[in-house]
Amino acid sequence: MKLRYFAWVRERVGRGEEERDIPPDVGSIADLVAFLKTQGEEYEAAFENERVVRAAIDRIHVKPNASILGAQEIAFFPPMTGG
Amino acid sequence: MKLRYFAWVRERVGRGEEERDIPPDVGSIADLVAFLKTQGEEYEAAFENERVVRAAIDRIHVKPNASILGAQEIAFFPPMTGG
Amino acid sequence: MAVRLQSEPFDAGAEIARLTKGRTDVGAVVSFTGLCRADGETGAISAMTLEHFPGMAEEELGRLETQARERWPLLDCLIVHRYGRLVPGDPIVLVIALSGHRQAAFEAANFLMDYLKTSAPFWKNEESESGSQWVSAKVEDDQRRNLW
Amino acid sequence: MAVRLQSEPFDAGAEIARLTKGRTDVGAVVSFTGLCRADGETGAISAMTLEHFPGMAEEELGRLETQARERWPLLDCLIVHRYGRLVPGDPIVLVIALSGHRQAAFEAANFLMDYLKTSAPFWKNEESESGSQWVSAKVEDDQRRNLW
Repeated sequence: MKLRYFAWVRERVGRGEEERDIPPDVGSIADLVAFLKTQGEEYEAAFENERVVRAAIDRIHVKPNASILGAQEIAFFPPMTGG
Repeated sequence: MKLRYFAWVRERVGRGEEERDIPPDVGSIADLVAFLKTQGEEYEAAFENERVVRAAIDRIHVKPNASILGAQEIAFFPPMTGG
Repeated sequence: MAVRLQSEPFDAGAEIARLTKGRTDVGAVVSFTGLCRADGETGAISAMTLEHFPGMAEEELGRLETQARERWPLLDCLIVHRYGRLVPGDPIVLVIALSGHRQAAFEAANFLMDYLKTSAPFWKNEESESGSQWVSAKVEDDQRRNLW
Repeated sequence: MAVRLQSEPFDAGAEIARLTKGRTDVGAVVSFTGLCRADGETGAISAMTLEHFPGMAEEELGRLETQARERWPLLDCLIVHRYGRLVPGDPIVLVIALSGHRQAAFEAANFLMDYLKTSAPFWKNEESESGSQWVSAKVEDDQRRNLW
């Protein structure tokens, strides 16, 4: 699975993207966040306040309960501040 | 008193402006309209539907009951259609 | 006061550039440009002539600008209105509002257009194949104005 | 679809002129320009860097444009958003909406800005004397978006 990170989520994780094997029991965005938080303190820091971090599956905004089945790329980022 | 007319009010009256002596008992815009309607059929035509015609005293919009005491210039025109 | 009446066309982009040049306090610029449409108020038109009340037009637009500046924290504001004969595609009116944050600029520009439509002394006479005709005021314009 | 992402500045006036050129069906053009303010969200700033999610940013802005065209009778529409490092006074974002009558253009431009603020994947990092800091999303922006 390709994972991407932006803004301060990227800074805390320490990279902009990575390829990572995801265990088969990880079914939703929330599951994926919980799994990543077991992968090192950089992920713990990035997802410290889980509810703040937004996610997109294949470049479409999704909620934490969205299924990641069939996803090519999942992105995590803070609330948007453009415009 | 200087009177000015714009748009179709001007076309019906047949002139853009005129100087006219106003009898002393003409106190309001409504009185002035009533007086002008006695001054010829061009005025009758212009003020045929009195409520449609708007007025300004010294370049400020006023209502029909506004006093014309001390006015330098009174203008009559249709509802505005600029912008 | 930044109100201009002119028969010449205006350049919306040049006005926006001039108003923002050298400033670092402006966060939002909203511009409205009104154009002459071939599908006019009285039907298909070939031209229109804007009559105005010189003196009162400037003063009334100035009063509207003052009201807008009292209601919203505007950093600057411009109203340009043309008069004379125009053809379809020609710009008629330009309103620009500058503010720190976007909502004030949007609302002030919208307010100025709604008020201008019903209180600035301009009258449109449209030309078509069947002659020329004065445009009637629209009830919706009065209604929109009364929403503010 | 008329959505552009670029690091270069844009010229609001040139875009308005290009979009209206040769047309006689456009009655109203509303443009919104968002600029970098010296008084930033995190205090006095010397510069800011806009990070974006390439690919998703274009797609998300395209989805917003589609929504706007479905809700209002727009004759044309343009969204330009910059990324990279900007200094106070620099333009950040441009939205232009064209319609027959003014209210559709005002509302569509306002809608696009409100939605863009909360759903387009851009993030501002502001630089000041004390270092650099990510801008926090504003609760008011979510509230404004939910009004539509």
